[in-house]
Amino acid sequence: MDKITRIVYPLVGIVGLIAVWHFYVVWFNVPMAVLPKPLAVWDAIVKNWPLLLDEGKVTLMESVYGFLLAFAFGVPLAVAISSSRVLNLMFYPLLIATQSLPKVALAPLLLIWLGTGIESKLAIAWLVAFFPIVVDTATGLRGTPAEFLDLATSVRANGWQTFWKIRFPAALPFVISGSKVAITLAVIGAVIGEFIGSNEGLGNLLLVANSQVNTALAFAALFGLAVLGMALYAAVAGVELALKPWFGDMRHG
Amino acid sequence: MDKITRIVYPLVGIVGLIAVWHFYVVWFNVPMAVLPKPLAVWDAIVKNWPLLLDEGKVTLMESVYGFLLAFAFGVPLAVAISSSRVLNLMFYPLLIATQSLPKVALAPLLLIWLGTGIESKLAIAWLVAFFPIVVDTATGLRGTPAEFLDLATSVRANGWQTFWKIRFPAALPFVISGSKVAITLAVIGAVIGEFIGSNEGLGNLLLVANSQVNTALAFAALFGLAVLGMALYAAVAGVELALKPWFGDMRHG
Amino acid sequence: MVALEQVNYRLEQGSLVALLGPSGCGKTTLLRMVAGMTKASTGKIEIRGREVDGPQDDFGFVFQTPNLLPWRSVLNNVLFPMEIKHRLDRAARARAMELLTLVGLDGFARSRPHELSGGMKQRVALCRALIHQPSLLLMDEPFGALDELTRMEMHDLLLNIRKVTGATVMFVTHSVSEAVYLADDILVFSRRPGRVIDQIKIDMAYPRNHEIRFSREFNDYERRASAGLGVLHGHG
Amino acid sequence: MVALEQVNYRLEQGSLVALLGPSGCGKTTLLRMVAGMTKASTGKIEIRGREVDGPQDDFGFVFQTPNLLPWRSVLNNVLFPMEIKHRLDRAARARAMELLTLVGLDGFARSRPHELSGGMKQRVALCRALIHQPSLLLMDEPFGALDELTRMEMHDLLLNIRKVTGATVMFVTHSVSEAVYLADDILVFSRRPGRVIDQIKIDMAYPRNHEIRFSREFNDYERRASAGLGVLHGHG
Amino acid sequence: AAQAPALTPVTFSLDFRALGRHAAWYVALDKGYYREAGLNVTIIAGQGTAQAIQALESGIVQFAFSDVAGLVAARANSNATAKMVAVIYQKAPYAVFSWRSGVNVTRPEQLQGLEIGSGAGSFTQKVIEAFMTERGLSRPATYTNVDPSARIGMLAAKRIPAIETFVMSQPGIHRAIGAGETSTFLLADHGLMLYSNGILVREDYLKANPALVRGFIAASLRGWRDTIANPGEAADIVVRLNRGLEREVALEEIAIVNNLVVTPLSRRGGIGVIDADQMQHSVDLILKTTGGARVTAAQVYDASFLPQPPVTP
Ligand SMILES: Nc1ncnc2c1ncn2[C@@H]1O[C@H](COP(=O)(O)OP(=O)(O)OP(=O)(O)O)[C@@H](O)[C@H]1O
Ligand SMILES: Nc1ncnc2c1ncn2[C@@H]1O[C@H](COP(=O)(O)OP(=O)(O)OP(=O)(O)O)[C@@H](O)[C@H]1O
Ligand SMILES: [Mg+2]
Ligand SMILES: [Mg+2]
Repeated sequence: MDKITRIVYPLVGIVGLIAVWHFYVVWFNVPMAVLPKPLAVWDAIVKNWPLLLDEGKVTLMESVYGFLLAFAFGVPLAVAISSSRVLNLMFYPLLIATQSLPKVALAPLLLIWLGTGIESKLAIAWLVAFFPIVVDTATGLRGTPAEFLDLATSVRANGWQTFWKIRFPAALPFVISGSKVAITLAVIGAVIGEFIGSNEGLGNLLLVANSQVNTALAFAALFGLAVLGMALYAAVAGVELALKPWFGDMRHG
Repeated sequence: MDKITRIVYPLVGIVGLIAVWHFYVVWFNVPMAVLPKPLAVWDAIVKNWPLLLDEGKVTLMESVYGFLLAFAFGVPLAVAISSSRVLNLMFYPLLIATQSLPKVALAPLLLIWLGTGIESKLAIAWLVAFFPIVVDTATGLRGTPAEFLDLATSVRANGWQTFWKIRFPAALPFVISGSKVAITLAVIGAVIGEFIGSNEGLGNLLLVANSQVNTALAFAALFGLAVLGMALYAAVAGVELALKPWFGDMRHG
Repeated sequence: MVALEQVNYRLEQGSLVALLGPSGCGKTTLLRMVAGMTKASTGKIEIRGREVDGPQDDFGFVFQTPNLLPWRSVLNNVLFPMEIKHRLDRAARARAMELLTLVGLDGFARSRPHELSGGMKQRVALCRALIHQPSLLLMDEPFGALDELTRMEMHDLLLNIRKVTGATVMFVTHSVSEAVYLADDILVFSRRPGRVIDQIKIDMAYPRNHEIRFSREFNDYERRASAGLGVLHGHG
Repeated sequence: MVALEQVNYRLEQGSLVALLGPSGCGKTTLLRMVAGMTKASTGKIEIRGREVDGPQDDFGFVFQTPNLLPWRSVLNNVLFPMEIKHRLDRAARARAMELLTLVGLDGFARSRPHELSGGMKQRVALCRALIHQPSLLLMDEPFGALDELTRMEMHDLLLNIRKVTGATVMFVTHSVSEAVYLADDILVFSRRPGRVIDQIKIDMAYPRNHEIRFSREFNDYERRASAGLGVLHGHG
Repeated sequence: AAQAPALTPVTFSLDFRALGRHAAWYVALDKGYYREAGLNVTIIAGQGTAQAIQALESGIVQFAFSDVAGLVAARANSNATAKMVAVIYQKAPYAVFSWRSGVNVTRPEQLQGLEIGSGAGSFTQKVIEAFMTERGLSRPATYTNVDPSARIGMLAAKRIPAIETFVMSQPGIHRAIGAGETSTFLLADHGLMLYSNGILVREDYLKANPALVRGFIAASLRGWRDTIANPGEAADIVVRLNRGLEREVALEEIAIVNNLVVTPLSRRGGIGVIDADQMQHSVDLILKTTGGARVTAAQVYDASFLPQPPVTP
């Protein structure tokens, strides 16, 4: 019963949106070059199914690897920042500064440094995704409940032990909550990377379709990206759900 | 003393970064078209100071208004989502889907709908910034401490009163924490808007400089954006700090 | 009249009854049902008679935690129920200040909750429960989180307030000595599903002071209540 | 020998001393200083003699809250100190199970903390403090958050454990009856800055049971401790 | 201005953001040619030729500066109804840049097997292929997608041997790697015959406002004539109206586009002239490279709105 509503209501939402879209195009006579009808997009999806799947796989890989990179760099950086006030003061403002820079503007630089291979795409996905991981992980690491630290002191745990056995596991729910944001950003990063320099992926398909004013195909690519983003988000949310019993009575979920 | 370290360390961080950049350019003989020397950027900043200031003002306005829009729409949406399970199930997946779409790809559509005036820039800034506000506000609204709700029941507060006098103020720290993320995103949104169709703003300046391979000026524009982003972030963080006594012993914030 | 399973109890106007029972036996649930805050899921609760007329509105509730709203000043926390009931007038303010004076917090009206200690917060919560002059005061382990000394001070404060306002009080606790010290009547509950297994009338004159805690009489009441709870039978 | 301001106290091997005092008088601080967890910021704390030899390592600490790590099973929580001390061997596991059996939780070794009630959690914390067979057990209001009935059960459990393990115990509380029921010796502290204002030797034989709470003797001890705390003088 | 007759507001979308190459439009605006034609023109920046057509189709602009290739694609793929009413770039601006000390592309044969930095789905790639096929060069070039913003940097950093971009980017490339170091291979100078950018109007608008369209075209062409005659003045105007532009760069760009606009044909037939044969040839070439649905040359242009007598440079 509950499972059904969990599927039915989102579908109702999507169907409603599509209906609004359809009638908007019909009633306002919107030209196809601007906004195709949902049906035209659907046709494009059906017709280009294998293409979407192939390109989607490429973008998926870039997103996942970019996210993993962001994770692999973001967590240690968060550790450094949260364990040293000096490092925090030195790098936090820089971190915030990088966040307000449009990644599209930095992407050419990365392309020139890293070439047109997968590296530059990963770098951009990484750059986009790692901020929320760093911020949330650092928040979690700094927010270790004082009682747990007291426990560590009482058993004479050294800094290393305190970190690995207390601070880090206690911060895990925060790491995951940052990852939820990071994973959708990683998709965007991968697409930006494809925009700037790539011959494959959904972002590239989007550009190609756009340059030929093939709006139906462009929307099909956008649809693919939306599905990809939701799937990856759902995956991380699933990890979170699976870990919940692990962190039973901790405040942050 | 503490105030001094709070200024000195970030400066050390920035100076360090600049030094790395300088020696990278010098030692690897990086062409100016790829990465100018810090000094060249500094010259560009000094020379184009009034221009940067003027364009910065434009981008500032777009960012702030876009943020305010995101706030004005995001908070009610969060209220709707958090107070109705049905709405939540219907729209949350769509929300996540919009998040994994590259805004750069949607921007032309918005431009066509809203024209090339400030509206389209605000719409993009809004689109980019409102997600964290919605998510955090909804989290806050759903997380009203049960004790407060008990209090509301015990004094027979109706739904409206419970919302305005309990749920909403209790969620404020979350709203602000979402706003901190949203404000830097609003800057990015404004820049994307300028990329797509504008004759002013730092984003436009960046592109103009790029297309003339005036990399020093392009970096000066990037510098302006970074400063803008940090200033806006600091402003929201300041609001957060100012409100802290208000929420003295609340867990979050 | 409160009916819970087989036991009837007549709550006298102006009396203080303590509900004493082990954790999880349903004391909170009972109190919330009296207040109309929770519907009985199993069993029935009936309230009638003039003593507790219209409980839905005419009661004040004090929770185990102070539940003060951190973004409101002490005064505004006290006035919160009046605001909800659209009765936020000059008289209400005057009464709030009177109550704060009564609990010794008139100097803290403009303070924020986080500046107060636990005991002070619970005193504010008490004022808030009394602001609309309810004829029934429902208290759910209000002093459970306080240390024993602060708790004793609060006991005397409660007895004093009750004398001044004439309120009827239902007081949930799992402390035997607290129940004996405060109450006219103690209802002792069994483990789940909470049945009233003993009803003890405490015949000690008010005002009481803490010396009586060491009196034979007090001791006998404590022993009877403890026996009812089954504390003493575990280790004969 | 623990010296706090003017008072010296000789802690006998195997004895249980209760530190009784009002909130904020420095009991926790004193306990943490004994454990070497906090450095004395004002005043000095000296520890010497064979009774409390090398307190930096040879003690177990039980906090006011259970402080169990939610991501570890009950057994792994108990074993946590051994893991830190790199002594996680078969003997340690066996001892952990022994201790869990002693507190009646052998069936919960694989459970997670959030599946336990407050009293059960505190029992796990007790096992954790005892796992490395410390000669000194430091307890900081360990049962403050429990309801009175659970608390009484824990009292008997603690006395039993102490009999079995022979541990020396320093027990911080602000409950007079708890102090009297448990201790060989009570140190009564004044309000800040905590001076020891009374030292009460409790001459009641172990094992004690809750009947004695209603004895004349118990009552007299309670009265003396309360007087020391100043509870009784407020309301002559 | 007191008692000026009411001006009709129209919006004109450029193909990219305003640069030196767009000076002529600003000259027409600044010198009041549009106003004289009864128009209050707003010039807005574009984000590529395809997007300019989208803006036109959606009606947020009435005139767009875009290319024949984009127009044919839009008609084939999205039922667009735009028509070209004046061809400004008589020669296609497609060019291949390389290091003189590197592959140094100066002859068509050198394109064979060359790695060229290009845009995703770029039409230029197809043009280069068609161009090579016409010359019997069988081995195609390879293309790597590099965003325009990164292309010059990639060449400067020698991460790619050659790039294709509009010839108007030459000043930037000269600045990045030095004029003496660069070789520019403009396909049009080696026999490529392809119409490129011009003024686009939607069919229905064309029908409804013929006089207005005529006025707009004439005013625009006057702007172009002035720009060709006096590049220095045009550079001053475009730099004044668009902040961040550098005058020297603008001046160089103007010189380059003038070379695309002024051909023997336009000297005779006037700026913007549309030659039926050349248009037919262009559309054929485009359809050959893109495939797509049947679009005829007659559908994509209408030369009847050009001023008489022609505006000759
Ligand atoms: N009469 C009842 N009707 C419905 N539910 C009950 C009843 N009695 C107890 N319960 C259930 O038993 C559980 C414990 O009840 P409650 O919280 O009222 O106990 P309590 O005596 O207040 O315990 P504590 O002293 O720990 O606060 C609740 O989940 C409640 O739903
Ligand atoms: N001897 C002391 N040396 C240093 N600081 C002390 C001392 N005694 C008390 N303090 C300070 O007084 C405050 C209260 O101390 P502490 O927490 O030990 O009190 P407590 O008796 O444990 O109170 P509670 O019963 O509320 O837990 C602390 O902030 C502590 O720093
Ligand atoms: Mg209860
Ligand atoms: Mg303490």
